[in-house]
Amino acid sequence: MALMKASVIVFPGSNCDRDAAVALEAALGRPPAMVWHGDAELPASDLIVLPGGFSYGDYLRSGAMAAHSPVMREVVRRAKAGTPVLGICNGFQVLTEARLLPGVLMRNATLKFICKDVRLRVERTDTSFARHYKEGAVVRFPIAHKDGAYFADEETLKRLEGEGRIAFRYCDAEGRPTPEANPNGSRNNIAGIYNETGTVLGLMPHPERLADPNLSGTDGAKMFEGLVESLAA
Amino acid sequence: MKARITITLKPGVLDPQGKAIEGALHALGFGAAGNVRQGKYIEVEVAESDPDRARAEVERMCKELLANTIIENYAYELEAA
Amino acid sequence: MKARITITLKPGVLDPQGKAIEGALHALGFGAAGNVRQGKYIEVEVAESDPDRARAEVERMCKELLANTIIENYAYELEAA
Amino acid sequence: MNQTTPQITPELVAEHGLSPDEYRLLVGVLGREPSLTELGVFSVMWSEHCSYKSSRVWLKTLPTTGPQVIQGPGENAGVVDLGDGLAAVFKMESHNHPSYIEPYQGAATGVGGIMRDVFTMGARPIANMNALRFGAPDHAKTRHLVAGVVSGIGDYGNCMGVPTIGGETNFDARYNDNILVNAMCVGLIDANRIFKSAAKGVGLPVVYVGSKTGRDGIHGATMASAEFDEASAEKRPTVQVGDPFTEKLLLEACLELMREDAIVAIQDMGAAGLTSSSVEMADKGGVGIELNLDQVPTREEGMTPYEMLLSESQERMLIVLKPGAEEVAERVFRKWELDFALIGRTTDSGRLVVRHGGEVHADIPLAALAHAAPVYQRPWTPKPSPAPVAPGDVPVPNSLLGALEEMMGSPHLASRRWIWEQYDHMVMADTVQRPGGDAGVVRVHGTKKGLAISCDVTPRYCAADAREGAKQAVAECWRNLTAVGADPLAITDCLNFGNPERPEIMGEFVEAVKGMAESCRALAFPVVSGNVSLYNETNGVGIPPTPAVGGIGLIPDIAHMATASLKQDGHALVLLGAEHGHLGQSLYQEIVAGPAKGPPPPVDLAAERRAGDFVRRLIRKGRLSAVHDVSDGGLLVAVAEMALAGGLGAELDAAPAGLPAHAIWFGEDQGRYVIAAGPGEVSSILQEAAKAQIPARRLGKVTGEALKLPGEAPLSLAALRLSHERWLPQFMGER
Ligand SMILES: Nc1ncnc2c1ncn2[C@@H]1O[C@H](COP(=O)(O)OP(=O)(O)O)[C@@H](O)[C@H]1O
Ligand SMILES: [Mg+2]
Repeated sequence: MALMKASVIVFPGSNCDRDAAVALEAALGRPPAMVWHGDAELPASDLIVLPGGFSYGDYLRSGAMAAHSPVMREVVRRAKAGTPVLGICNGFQVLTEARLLPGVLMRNATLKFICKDVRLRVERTDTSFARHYKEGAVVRFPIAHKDGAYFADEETLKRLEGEGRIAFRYCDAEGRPTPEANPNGSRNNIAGIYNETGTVLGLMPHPERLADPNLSGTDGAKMFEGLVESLAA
Repeated sequence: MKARITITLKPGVLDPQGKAIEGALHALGFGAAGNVRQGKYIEVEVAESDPDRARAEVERMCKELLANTIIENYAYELEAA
Repeated sequence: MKARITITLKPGVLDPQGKAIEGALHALGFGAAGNVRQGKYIEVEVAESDPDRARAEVERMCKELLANTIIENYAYELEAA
Repeated sequence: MNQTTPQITPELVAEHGLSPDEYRLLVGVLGREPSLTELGVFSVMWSEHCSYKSSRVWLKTLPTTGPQVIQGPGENAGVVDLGDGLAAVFKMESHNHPSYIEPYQGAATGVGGIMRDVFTMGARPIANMNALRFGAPDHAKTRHLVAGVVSGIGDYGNCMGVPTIGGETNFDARYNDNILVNAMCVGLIDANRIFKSAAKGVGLPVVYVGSKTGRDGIHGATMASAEFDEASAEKRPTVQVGDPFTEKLLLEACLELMREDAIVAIQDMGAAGLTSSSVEMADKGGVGIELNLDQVPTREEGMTPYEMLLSESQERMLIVLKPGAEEVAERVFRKWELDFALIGRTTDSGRLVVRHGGEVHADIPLAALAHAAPVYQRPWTPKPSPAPVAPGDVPVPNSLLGALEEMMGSPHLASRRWIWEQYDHMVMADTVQRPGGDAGVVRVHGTKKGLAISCDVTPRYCAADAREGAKQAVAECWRNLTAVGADPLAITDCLNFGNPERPEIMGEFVEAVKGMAESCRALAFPVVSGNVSLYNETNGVGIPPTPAVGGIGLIPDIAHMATASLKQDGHALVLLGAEHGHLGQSLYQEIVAGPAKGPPPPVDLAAERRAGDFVRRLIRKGRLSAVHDVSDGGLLVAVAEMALAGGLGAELDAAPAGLPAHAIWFGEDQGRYVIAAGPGEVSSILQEAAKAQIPARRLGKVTGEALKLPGEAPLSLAALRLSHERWLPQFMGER
């Protein structure tokens, strides 16, 4: 049984690329390939990770310029061919700007950058990303963003809800998606969503930042362990 | 030629920045201020003297990068640089 | 009346956003694009039908809040709302 | 010499911040009248900011050595050994005037500048801190300044991907027109790969990398040394704009090139930009330097040599390369889409020669710029310490817990969460102690070691007695590092004062340096880097002396790190350290029985060290469930902070007889810690403390969800938390 091959795409201004690599290595036992956005080609990968950070400074719109970088054409091609893609924070913003995921991430309702732990309700567990979580479980991930308010028009939201494509929702201790538990003004308390096939996940919270017992939490590790298990070819 | 591009949020899209500015204006005593909306303004020079070709070029820039047409509209004026 | 306000960086003030946008436009094949500058666009309605008084009002809004006159210039147009 | 130079008039000289005597000195060392460009070069090199002409004689008296010190003051930042071939690089710097004029950009570029100082040496920045002093909350400008400064610091550090893990914030009317923004950065480096700024070797290529040069901040360096007045508004166009995205690229590009064998010397272009970087590198290397400004990448048309030399455009570096390394260097910087230009060479002339448009615009002996700079023995007058206040002279509160709630909700002690939640304090996934505790702690990546960092000074104390106040600042920093279980290693400082040409202000400076030196010696806690910011004064009104101290300490194994939060119901609370009930300059006085009067609490450095070493031993043995030092607000505030952090209450015993209760609970006696330990541990800890000559007593026990004092209605944590968390968000206009 061959171990999964993971690639982390590094854009100018990415800054959680190392954090993602560390979390992947902890689960995988070997480091992922770090792929510079300008590199000629993307290695064969069972998983592609778009890390957090401030690609191109988040200038113009968060993720907009990275979404148009050459490597993204290949990422889009692979994603459409079924390769799992995980976009964390800025990676989520890139995925929406690249139209791999619907909607956009707008300025937080508070207008401020916000860095803190939040509670998330796991909405779905039948994907490579979430298989190690219990459905409806409440987990703790950190958020750290200024543009994390998920927005999509009514019918898109209806479709996402109808097709069960919400991955995580901001919630309170009892798992209720209350307004108070919504840190950034996201529609329907949405923290993360899947594409139609459940193979592309974008989320604002940072699983890689709570994937180590020394960092006051390990809820994030389950995502990487689940991926490693399901993507071992 | 030089393009002056304004990018605005589509009607109905929430604009927290605009709301905040409106609140601040009221706090400063500008009670009369209302319906504040914030957008972007971008100036670009295109090495293209023919208005039609310049327009086509700017149109594509807006569609492909400058505006996110899911939530934003764009408009522009052209003038000789 | 309705004011369409554009706020731009003073000439000579570094514009990191404009610089990055220009780079991205070139990468997208818009080699002809140059001197990109990004600013803000703000729409405000003032409950004031007299153009002069409206202008005075908007002028003060720009000075006191909307523009950071240390590094930014502002300009506006007025129209009947 | 080019002929376009205008006549150098006394007015022009004065505009450049040079006194007539200094100008005479200049003409003497140059042997002729300077060109305008040369006048500009001298004005920035001889400014207070670059030459330390008022402070140098006193800075020399600070202890700067120790077995742990790899690099003391004199380089871009200090370096201390962390063992296993690793070292920490750190420094603190002020960006006060720029932050007052344009808070967002001023604070942002301050953060950018201090990070460049650290990665210039080859270190990857791993943590930032910031020490902020704002005016009174009710002052018209304060809210605007807080909002701008905090978002400026956040946006820059967050974009760089470096966690901001702590700092300190004061509000005081004496900063109304002169806020202080002091930024600290700590980096991690391979102890054998430290890059310095001495350009040793003749004929070496000098390259310019990073952003293009614009007219930003011209005269920023001289401005940073000029007393404020209403006319400062005119200086506004000199404010620089930061580009954290470009700085992130510059960081990665520099670290990538540093892995090659290409660099002789490297130096960031900070204040006085190209001038000071080229002069310092050449002077330290004992060589001359020739610059061809035609090659400098510029952002604007028609820039003059004067402007190019004095520009303070951000995100730029000057590098002296090994012969033939141009190609590899250019490849790296092009990959990161940064400007790269060969702009000169080192020479054997010992002179700075600047060419532009085929003409020589400056030709100056480097020694004159670097060493002939004036040094002043400014007259100073000591200030008598205020008369003591007896505990009995300070009014008692109606209720102790009522006073506590009032204090915890005041601007002085209210939670700073609104600030640090705007800073990414977790990026790099090594933050093992987040803001809110005594010190921020980041893991040394890939090891089990922790690096603890704390920023401290209590301006209230320094205003009353600069010497004791400065002594206390160093001691509190040492205490905060100790409280998390770290061995304090060394400090950096940011000495913020008023106009040194006034003997009473110079007196504050001198006393503060003496106080710091005394603490640093007694605690083996040397100064390895720092920064002086003078002329923090508007229309003759100066700030309180503010010697900000930034210290770092090493935790050998983060498995033995202490935190302030109460964790275990039933554990006992113990106070370590002597109680004198000192209420002079206490927050109790300031907030409840105001205004603050009398002298600050004295620091007994021998006792400080005994108590600290004792606490550290207990932490290392894993015998404590919580540790917090006693500082602002005194004992009851310390217990309250521990309770809020852990969400567990406490039942406190009655204060011992002998001193008034409010002096016991709110006195700010130094050198004290509150610790929590299992009930079984208490008696042995008390015995060991007695053996070590450390006063200690049982305070009470951890339990429930309220704070309880005999004879008083309990104060629920919920209510206390509300008052503690409410003020700052409300002040900033949120509900
Ligand atoms: N400007 C700031 N940025 C980040 N954190 C801050 C800032 N000001 C205060 N804090 C945090 O708030 C907490 C309380 O600060 P302070 O009372 O100065 O701590 P101490 O008394 O232990 O020195 C600390 O954890 C500190 O790091
Ligand atoms: Mg403390």
